Amino acid sequence: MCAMKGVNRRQFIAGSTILTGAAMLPWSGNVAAAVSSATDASGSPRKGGVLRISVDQAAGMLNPQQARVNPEYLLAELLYSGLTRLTQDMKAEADLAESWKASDDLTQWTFTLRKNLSFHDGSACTSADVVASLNAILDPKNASPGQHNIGPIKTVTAPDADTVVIGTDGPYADLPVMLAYPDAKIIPAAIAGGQPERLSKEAIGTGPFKLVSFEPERLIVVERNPHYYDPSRPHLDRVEVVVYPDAIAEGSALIAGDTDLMLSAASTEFARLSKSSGIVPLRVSSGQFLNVNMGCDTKPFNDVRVRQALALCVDRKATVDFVAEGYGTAGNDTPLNTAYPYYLNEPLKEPDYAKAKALLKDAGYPDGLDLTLIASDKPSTRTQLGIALREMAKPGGFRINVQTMAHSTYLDQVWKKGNFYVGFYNMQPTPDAVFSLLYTSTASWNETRWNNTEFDTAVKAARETADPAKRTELYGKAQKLMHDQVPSLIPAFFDLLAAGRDYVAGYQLHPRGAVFRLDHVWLTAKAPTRK
Amino acid sequence: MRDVMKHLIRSPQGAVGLFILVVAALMVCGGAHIAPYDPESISILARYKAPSAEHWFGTDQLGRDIFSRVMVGARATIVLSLLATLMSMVTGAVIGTASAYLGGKTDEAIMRTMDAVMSIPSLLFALLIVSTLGQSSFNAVLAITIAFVPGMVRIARSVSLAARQQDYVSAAIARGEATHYIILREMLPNIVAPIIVEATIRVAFAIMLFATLSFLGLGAQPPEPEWGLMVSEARAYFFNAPWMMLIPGVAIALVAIGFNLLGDGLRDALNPRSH
Amino acid sequence: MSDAVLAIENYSLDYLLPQSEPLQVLQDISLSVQRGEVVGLVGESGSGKTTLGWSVMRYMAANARERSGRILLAGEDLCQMSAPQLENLRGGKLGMIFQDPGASLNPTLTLGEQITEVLIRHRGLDARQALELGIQLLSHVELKNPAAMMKRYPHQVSGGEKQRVLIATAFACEPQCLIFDEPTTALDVISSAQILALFARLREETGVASLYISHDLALVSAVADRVCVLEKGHIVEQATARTLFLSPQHAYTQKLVAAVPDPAHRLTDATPVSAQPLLSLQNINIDYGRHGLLDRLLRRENGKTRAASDVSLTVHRGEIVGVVGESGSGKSSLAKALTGLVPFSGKVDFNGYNLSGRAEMDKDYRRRVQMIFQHPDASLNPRQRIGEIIARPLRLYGLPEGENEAQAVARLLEDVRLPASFARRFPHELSGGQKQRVAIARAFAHPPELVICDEITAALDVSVQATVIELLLELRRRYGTAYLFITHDLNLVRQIAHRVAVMYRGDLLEVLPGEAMAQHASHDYTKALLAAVHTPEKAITEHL
Amino acid sequence: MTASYLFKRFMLVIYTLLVVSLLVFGITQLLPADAAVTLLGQNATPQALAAVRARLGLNDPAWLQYWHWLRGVLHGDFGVSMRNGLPVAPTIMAALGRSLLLAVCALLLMLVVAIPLGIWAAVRRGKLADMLVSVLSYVGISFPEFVTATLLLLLFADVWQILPATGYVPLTEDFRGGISHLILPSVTVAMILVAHVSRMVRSEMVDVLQTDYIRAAHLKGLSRRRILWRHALRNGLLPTITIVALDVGYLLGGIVVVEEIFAIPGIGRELIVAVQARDLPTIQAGVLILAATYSIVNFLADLAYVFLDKRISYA
Repeated sequence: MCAMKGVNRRQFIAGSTILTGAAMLPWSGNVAAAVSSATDASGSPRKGGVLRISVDQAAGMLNPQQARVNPEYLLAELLYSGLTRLTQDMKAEADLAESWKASDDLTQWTFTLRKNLSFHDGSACTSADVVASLNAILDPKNASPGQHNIGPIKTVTAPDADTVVIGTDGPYADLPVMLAYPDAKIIPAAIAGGQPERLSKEAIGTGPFKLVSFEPERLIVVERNPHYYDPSRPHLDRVEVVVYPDAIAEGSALIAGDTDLMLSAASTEFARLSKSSGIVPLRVSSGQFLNVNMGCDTKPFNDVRVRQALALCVDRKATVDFVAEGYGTAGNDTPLNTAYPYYLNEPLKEPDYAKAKALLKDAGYPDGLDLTLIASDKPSTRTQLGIALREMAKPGGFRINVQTMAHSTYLDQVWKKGNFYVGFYNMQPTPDAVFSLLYTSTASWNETRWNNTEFDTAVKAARETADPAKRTELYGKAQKLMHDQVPSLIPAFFDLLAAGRDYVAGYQLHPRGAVFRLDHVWLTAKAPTRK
Repeated sequence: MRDVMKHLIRSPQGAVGLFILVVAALMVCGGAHIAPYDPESISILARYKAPSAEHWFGTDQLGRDIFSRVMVGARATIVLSLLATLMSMVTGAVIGTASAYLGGKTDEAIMRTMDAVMSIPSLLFALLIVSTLGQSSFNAVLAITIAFVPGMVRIARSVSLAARQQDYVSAAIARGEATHYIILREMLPNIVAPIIVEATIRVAFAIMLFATLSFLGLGAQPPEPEWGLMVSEARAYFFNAPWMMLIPGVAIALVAIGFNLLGDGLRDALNPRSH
Repeated sequence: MSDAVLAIENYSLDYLLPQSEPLQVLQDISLSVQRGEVVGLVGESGSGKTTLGWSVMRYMAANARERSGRILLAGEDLCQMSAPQLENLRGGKLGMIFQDPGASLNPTLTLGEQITEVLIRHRGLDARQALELGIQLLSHVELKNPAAMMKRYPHQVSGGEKQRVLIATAFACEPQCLIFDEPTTALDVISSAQILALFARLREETGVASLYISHDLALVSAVADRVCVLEKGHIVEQATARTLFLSPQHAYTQKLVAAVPDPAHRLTDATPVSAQPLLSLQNINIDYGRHGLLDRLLRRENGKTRAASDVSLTVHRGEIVGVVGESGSGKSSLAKALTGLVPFSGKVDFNGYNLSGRAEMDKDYRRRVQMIFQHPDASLNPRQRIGEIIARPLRLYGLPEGENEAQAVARLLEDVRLPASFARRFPHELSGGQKQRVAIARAFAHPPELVICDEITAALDVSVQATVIELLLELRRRYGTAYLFITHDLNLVRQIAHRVAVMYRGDLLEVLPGEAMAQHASHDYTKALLAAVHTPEKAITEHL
Repeated sequence: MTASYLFKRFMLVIYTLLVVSLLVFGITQLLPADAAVTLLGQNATPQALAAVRARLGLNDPAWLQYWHWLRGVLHGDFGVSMRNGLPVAPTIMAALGRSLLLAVCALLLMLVVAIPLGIWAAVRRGKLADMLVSVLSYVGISFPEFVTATLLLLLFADVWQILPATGYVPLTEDFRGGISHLILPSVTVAMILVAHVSRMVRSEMVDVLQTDYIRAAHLKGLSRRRILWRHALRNGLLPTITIVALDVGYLLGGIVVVEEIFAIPGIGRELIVAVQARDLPTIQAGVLILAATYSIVNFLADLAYVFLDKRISYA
């Protein structure tokens, strides 16, 4: 039902509320991406009940347009709605927008809103609110994380109460998908224009749930919004979001039945959770990856041979074991893997120390190379990768000193500035999103400063076409370039892991990592009653 | 000195403490030679091995030999804690003795400020300092030093005050001795013994505080085989490979016990009453 | 002996020591106390006299082992009694009173509770009856306002009052036998005389048999009917007080009797004639405490306490001037002021120096004015060797001509009659008397003109005290040194001082000639003081 | 004890808080990176940083920031969190409440265990019981909280599954649940304190049992029980008040780790998160409130000491 298949530019692109794609996802073992193994879960959804879901860090930002981390994305999704949202297979589906269409040149998009939308405070939600909300995200003063992530939007207008017209800077086929960005939530125009700080204490959205209480470090409670635009959802009466900053604690709480569902599980906890009775482990292949960024404009990384030599030192399968306990896929130094469309399946790079040494010698380092690799302490897998790389690169002639630092210090002093550091990125909704976020010369986070014109051209061309064949070719070229030139070492992708009790039904683990859809979740009769 | 040793060995605490610390000292000096494996070399095939003849203390998540890491890590853990205690002891003794000697309003001001600083829990204080300086072993040492100084000042001051009120100091003053002679030759030798006892016990706390800072990610940094850091890293794998955490954890506790015992033993041995 | 209340027969006791031979503390002790009798037990420190007291009470150290003998209370052997039987006796029929009344009372309980608990325990009274009886008992020991006293805590009453409470407690259950362990040593002279008078009266009234332990032969002689002299665990002589003083039989007793300071037996020659005073003090005031900022803010009264007010005194060359007074009279403060240890105001004229503050005391003054402290334990640095301690003033003031440092140290040690080998020892390896000799050697390293002696014999046994005094007098003869001799021991000061200054609560009451103090005393306090002191003469002539 | 002593002691508390606030402010000024950086994370652009810094008042000179802060505090306003825009005071007070609950539980546990152990060891000095308590206290004092906590978690929550692993349940919501969630963290925090305090109680009691007045009590024929409970205990336990009050400082520090491990949203966690996020108002308020707690506890301990020990009177 997804409109982007078999596409022509003029085609009307419509969203769908039907869930699709779960079956198309890559599976691993007998672990499910969705909680559905329980026998009575196959029945029709039951109404009511309280779901207690645990998250691994505080949801400090209640303002959806300021959300930065998964628990905050979860809150934003529970309490607010966007124009579109992301399906399990990374397509756009309707949220507040009922339907949308693009102009022929893909530069102007018209979104039609559902009728009779209302905010939690009872006031109507109209196109004016949408315009104000999108402008608020784009306003640099507000410093919303969504500012550079919702597509190249130039203008937002509201010809009438139900219609929003968005003009982009150049043709942009992925706009509906980009508008599903978790921060792109609609808030009342009055608040967006004047007093956004109000939203750090209260929530006035159009989402499936309403805020009951908010203690960011401990517990956030939401209850069903009876005026949600889809009268059949949500199924749950209430959701309690409990914060567990310690992975072991979070796992133990689920095992003990204190919680019903984990938003995410640490790879180190996954085996234990899988063994526990009454718990369904959840796993989905994702494009989330760890990399080592190299400053391609400075010595020694301005020499492609150095980068290639380093890439030849890495045992990628072993790296997946080291950093992800095996719950992941090996990377070929491109940011795409099987979880993305247009993935170019090249044979996996194997370590070759002789060749690595030779390359280093050619590059002018016959005695090897001393490097300092910086790894932030969050998440701890960054350091694991650093240590693994340090040891793996030793035989290749690299003497790497791993330096860890506080995440905030890293953000302040190293990120986007350093020449050799470990990065960590969530899956993006489209190949274009990840390429133009990280690797094109105009990328907003152009960390590697690789600035390859051939690559830029291919990505830009793919963005401006909706033809899959053409896209496959262009994205393949882009991946091949990264594969060969190694602007950044991408050795491993993570599977997303989670777990839930067997009485939780209707939950699907989303590969993007920022989509949760608790409005589809329901509890079977086996579920304990919570007050 | 020989006298003190004799007394020390005769008391059960002193003997056991000394024994533990001699073993620890051997590890500090020769740990790298004892270690059968490279403490940092990783192995994809030897991950999560339980203790066995091949790997006495098992291996960790990267397949590193834990026995080798514990041996080599003794140096980082113990020497740095000793260093922190030593620095705080010297600083504290200088400030405390000076405060006691100067007396009056200066003493009052110094001591009330030290009291104020002591009202910040030392772990929290150390945490703030390391956050400021950046996380590394050396900065953790510095932070522990700073956090320990007020306590040392307090102790040094109280023993100096006690020493100052002794008649032999009065005798020296009445004799017309110079100030530096009184402080260095009359007071200091008598202040040193109780301060050393206190410092020995503090080393145990320094080891634990250092380990705790490492545990919170603020002390030693991977891949260093520092014990606290090893515990911290191993915590995530606790249910699958409990030895990873238990072994360095017990090592920390044992050395801390050693210093506690030695401190108590020294207290008895250095007490003139027990002679 | 059958009518003896307390009889000790052939009693021997050892202390077991780790890794060495048992220490024989008491050997073959035999003595008995009749009803109404007071038996004195005299000995120097380490003689075992207190141990014997504890043995009678059956309260012994864990490492004590009895080798032989019996202790009979009214014919029953205490050594064979079970713990509950003993508990019934203790505090009832058998009681003990200690040296320091401050330490023997629990600081956190009221005096009343500490009396009544004994009445409840041994006389089976209920709380109300015990309270009534307690009040009665307190009034019986001549305490004013006994009902109020019952509600007070120990720190709220004086030392003499505390000892009265303890005596009342000991007498509360009509005891057969009481053991007094130096009950007046911690008290000043006048209150100790009052306590002794009270004790004499109660003994008369109750007919209790008493064992009175003390180091003070003159005092024991005044109190006791019979005196036992204890030396190193042996009783060397038993006799009446009078016999003991007039014709001591045993050599040790003779030595002891000779050592007791007797004002009638002067040790110094007549007053040295020197018109020019060596030291003269004019209107010296000494204040402690300070006037803090907060006090000023709150406009409070000056927080200072005055330790000495308007003291004027002269010391002539070669003269011994005694300063007497009870603790807190300001006599030690005076010593500290003269050595620059505490600030003072007023004028000090020392041999041409005019000093009006301690900052003006230069090295030369300090060389010429030396001080010896009460506790040699405290005044010798425990971490320095004797040689170093004595050499220090030599380095400071310069070596005598023709001697190197080691020679000078050896000579000084010899001067104080210590072997030269002591130079290599640490203070804790020496006995109390030896340590005080080292302190004297230090003071005389560069012969001073004035030595201030602050209670230098108070911590020493009587025989040791005598030799130390002898040493001081000899040094004076040799160097013509003047002494400012501060002490609470009136007998001693009357033996050696040319003149005696009497201080009371910071005031200098009067200065009297040492030889005929009693005749010239004009102040009431001085008279009371003189009357309260026990002298050997009194021990012979009168009996309490 | 006079009003002036009280006043002086109170002024000391004020001075302490002033020094602490200056010290913490000074340290926070030196922290690398600021709230704007952590707030924006990877979305930081120079414009965005400038905008956020202006909004948070981070562009003012340090002394002005301190003055604004101090003026606010004097008016009872602790400012607004830089992390989430919520007022600091209610958040901190709520967190403090949870921490204090834990602290009080640990303290009670400690008193209930440590004091009898210490007395027992002192009474049976040199015997087996004494040795046992001594060994226990050496072990207890030498295990860092994070090791103890994980061991307890493994045994009680995982192997035996008799206690909830972690988390916090308000007593008002579910009393039994709340208590059961408090057991493991309290035991962890109390462990070191028990070891320390039982040693102190033992040595104080040993000293007291050797005093003249205890000897005198024995020689008055009083029963052992009366001597122990009526005569020895009060004097032996008095110094414990001061020790426990000083240990509160350690307790508050230990709570930081324990809250981190047991996922208790107390003030320790709040502070760790605040430090990581460079949330200056929260750091300031949190540290200040801990210092105040410590100072006030010690103040009260002094008062209690004066009240219980009849010997001391402050003129």
